[in-house]
Amino acid sequence: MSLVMATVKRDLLLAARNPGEWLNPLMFFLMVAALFPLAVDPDPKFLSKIAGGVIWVAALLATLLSLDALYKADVEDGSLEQWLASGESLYVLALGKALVHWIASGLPLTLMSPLLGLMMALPDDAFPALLLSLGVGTPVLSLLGAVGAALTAGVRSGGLLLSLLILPLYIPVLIFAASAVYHAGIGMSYNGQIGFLGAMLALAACLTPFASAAALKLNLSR
Amino acid sequence: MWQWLVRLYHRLGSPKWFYEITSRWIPWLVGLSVVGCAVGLVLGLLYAPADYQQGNSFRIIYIHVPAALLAQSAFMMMAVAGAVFLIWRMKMAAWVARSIAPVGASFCLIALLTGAIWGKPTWGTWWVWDARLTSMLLLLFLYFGVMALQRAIESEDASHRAGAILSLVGLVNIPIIKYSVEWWNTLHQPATLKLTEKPSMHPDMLVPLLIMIVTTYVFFALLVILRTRNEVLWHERKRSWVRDLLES
Amino acid sequence: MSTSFAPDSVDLIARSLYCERDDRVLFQHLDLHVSNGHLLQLAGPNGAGKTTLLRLLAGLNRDYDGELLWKGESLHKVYSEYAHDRLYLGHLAAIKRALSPIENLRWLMSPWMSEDRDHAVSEDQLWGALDQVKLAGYEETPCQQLSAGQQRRVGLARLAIVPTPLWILDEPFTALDVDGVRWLEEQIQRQVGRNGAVVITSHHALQNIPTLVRLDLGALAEQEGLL
Amino acid sequence: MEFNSFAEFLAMGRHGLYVWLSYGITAVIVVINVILPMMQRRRFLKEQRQRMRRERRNQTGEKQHASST
Repeated sequence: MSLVMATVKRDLLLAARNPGEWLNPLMFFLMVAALFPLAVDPDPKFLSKIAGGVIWVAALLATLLSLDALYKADVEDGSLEQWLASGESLYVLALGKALVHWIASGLPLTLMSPLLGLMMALPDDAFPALLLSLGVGTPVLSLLGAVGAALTAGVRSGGLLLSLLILPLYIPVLIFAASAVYHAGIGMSYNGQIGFLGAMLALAACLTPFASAAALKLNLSR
Repeated sequence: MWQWLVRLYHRLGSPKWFYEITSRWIPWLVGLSVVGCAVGLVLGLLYAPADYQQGNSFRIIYIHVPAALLAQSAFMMMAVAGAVFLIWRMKMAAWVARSIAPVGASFCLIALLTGAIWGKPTWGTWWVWDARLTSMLLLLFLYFGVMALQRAIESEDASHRAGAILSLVGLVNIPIIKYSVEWWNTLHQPATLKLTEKPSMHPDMLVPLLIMIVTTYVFFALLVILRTRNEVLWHERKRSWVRDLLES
Repeated sequence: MSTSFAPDSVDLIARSLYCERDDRVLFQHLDLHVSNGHLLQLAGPNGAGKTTLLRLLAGLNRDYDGELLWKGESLHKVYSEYAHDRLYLGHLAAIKRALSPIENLRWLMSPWMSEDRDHAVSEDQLWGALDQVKLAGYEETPCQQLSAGQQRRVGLARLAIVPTPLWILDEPFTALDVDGVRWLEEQIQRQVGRNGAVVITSHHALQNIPTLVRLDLGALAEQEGLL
Repeated sequence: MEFNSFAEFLAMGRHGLYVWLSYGITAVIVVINVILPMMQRRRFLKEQRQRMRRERRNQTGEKQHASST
C-alpha cells in the first residue's frame, strides 16, 4: 500500500508543480463550450435545450486530452518498472492513478461546470443535475480512459489513438448524463439516469483496474 | 472426454496441424458457401413474397440481418480468442483473433451500409438514428479501435495482448452500449417502423433468411481460416515443414 | 547497516531457462545459482540478452520457459516477499525532473518505508544517503537543474540505504564520473562483504572482488550453437 | 416465383435501386475480403521462394569460395 499512497502524493505534487497539465484541459473545456453559441445559435431558448449535451461533450473531450499523459511519463522514465519491481498490486496502483487523474481533471471540470451552465443558458433547475451527473460520471471517464492510456502509453503519438479507442466506450456515460441534465431542465425526475451512472461507476471501479494492470505490463515486456 | 479435450487443445495450438487440417476443410467451406448463398438468394430474391408494408425493399434483409448478427458474434469470438491467448499464451489464438478483426469489421460495414440503404425507401432518408443502426456504428468504431491499436504497437506480442485486452473491455461494454442506445432511442423517437421486427415471419421469408445466416457463418469461417493460414505461414516460415511446402 | 545478512537470505536459482525474442533464441539450458556473498556479472555483446536475463531474474518478465526459484519456491508465487528482499535498479532511473532529489528518493524508497516492516527505512536515512552520493545542498533543488550524472546518483543513493540482501543492477555505471564509479564499486564490495549478493550487467571491469563470477552470454550462445 | 419477367425482377417494384445497391456493395466487400488473403498468400510464397533461392546460391557460392582458397 505504501507505494500507492506515495504515488498518489507524488503525482499530486507533480500536478501542483506543472499546473499547465491540468489547467490546459480546463481552458479547452471552456473554449469548446463557447464554440456552440458562435457556430450554431446564441438564442437562449435554443442554447438551454442543448446546454447539457454540449457541456458533457466538452467535458468528455477535455478528459481525453488530459488522459494521454497519464502513464506516458511513468513508462518513459522507468517509474512503471519500479512499480512492478515493488511487488505491490498493479490493480491498486491503477486505481490510485485513476483517482489522481480524476482529482486533476474530473473534479475541476465538475466545479467549473456551473460557469458553463450560465454561459449556455442552462435552466436553473438543471444545475444540481449537471453537478451530480459530472460528479458521478467523470470518475467513470477517468477509469475507462486509464485503460486506454495504459494501452497506448508505449505508442508514439498515442493521443489520437487513445481517443479512437476510448470514445465508443464513453457513449453510455454521455447518453445517461446528458439526458439527466436535459430532464432536470424540463422539470422531470432524473434519478434513474444518475442511478445508472452510479452503477456504471461501481462496475468501472471494480473491473477497469484489471484491464489497466494487464495493459501496463505490456509496456514492460522486452 | 476430458483427455479428448486436452488433446484437441494441444492440436489446436499446433500451427502445422491447423494448416494441414484446414487444407482439407477449405474445399468443403467454399462449396457450402457457394451452394448456401445460391440457394438462399434464389429463394430470397425470387420466391419469397414481397412484404406487405415495405414491398420488395425488404429483400435487403437477407444480407443485412446475417451481416449484423455475424458482426456481433465475430467481436465476441475475437475477444474469446484474445482471452485464450492472454491466459494460456497460445499463439494460434492470437493469430485467429487478429484475423477476425478485419473480417468482422467488414461485415459490420455491410450491415451499416445495407441498413442505411434500406432506410431510404422505408423512412425516406439515408440515415436515421435508429437504435440498431447506431449500435452497429459504435460496434464498427470498436473494431476500428482494436485494429488501430494492433497496428500501432510495434512489438508483435504486445500488440496481440493489447488487442486482446481492448476487445475484452469492448465485449463487456457492448451490452451496456446497446442498452443505453436503445434507452436513448425510445426517448427521442416515438416507436417508428422497425426494419426487421416482425411479429411473425412467413415461412417463405424465414427459410431463406435462416439459410443465409448459416451460410454467412460458414463463409466467415472460411475468410478467417484463409487469413490465419497466412499468419501461420509467416510465423513458421523458418520451420522445415513450411520450407518443404515452398519446395514443392 | 553494518551487520551482515543471514546466511540463507539469498537463494535464487534458475533451472534450464529458455528465452526467445522475436523468433530468436537468446539462451537455453541456462542454469544459475545466486546465494549469499555472490557477485554475478552478466556480460556479452549487444543483443545477447543481458538485460532480458536480468529482468527475468528480477521477476519483471514472465515470458520464459524453465524454472526460477526464490528460496526453493517459484519466484512469481512468492513475488511480494522476493520484491521486498531484492533491489532492482533499472536502466531507467525513475526520476521525475520536476521533483527534488529528496522527493524522488522518498517515492523510490516508499516500499521499504512503511512502519509495519522490520528495519523500516527512516527519513533521516534518506538525507544521509543523498549526502553520501555528494548531493548534500541539492536535496531540495528540482532535478531538472541537476546534471545527468547527478540525477543518476539520486537513484543510486538507494544502495546506501536499502536493507535488501540481493541487488539487481542494470548498467549502473552509466553517466557516472570517476568519483561516482569509485563510490559505486565500494558499495558493491560492501554489499558482497556483508554477505549480500549482487547481479549486475556492465561493461565495467569489476576488480578486487574474489567472488566475482562472469557469465558471458555471447560465449554461451556460441557453445549452444545458437548463433 | 414472385416475378413474371426478368425486367420486373430487376425493377423490384420500384425498389430495384436500393436492393441492387445493397447487394452490389456487399458483393464488392465480400470479394475484397476473399482476394486480399489470397494475394497476401501469393506474395508470401513468392518472397519466400526467392529468399530460399538466394540462400542456396549464397551457400554454394561459399562452398566454391572455400574450395578455391
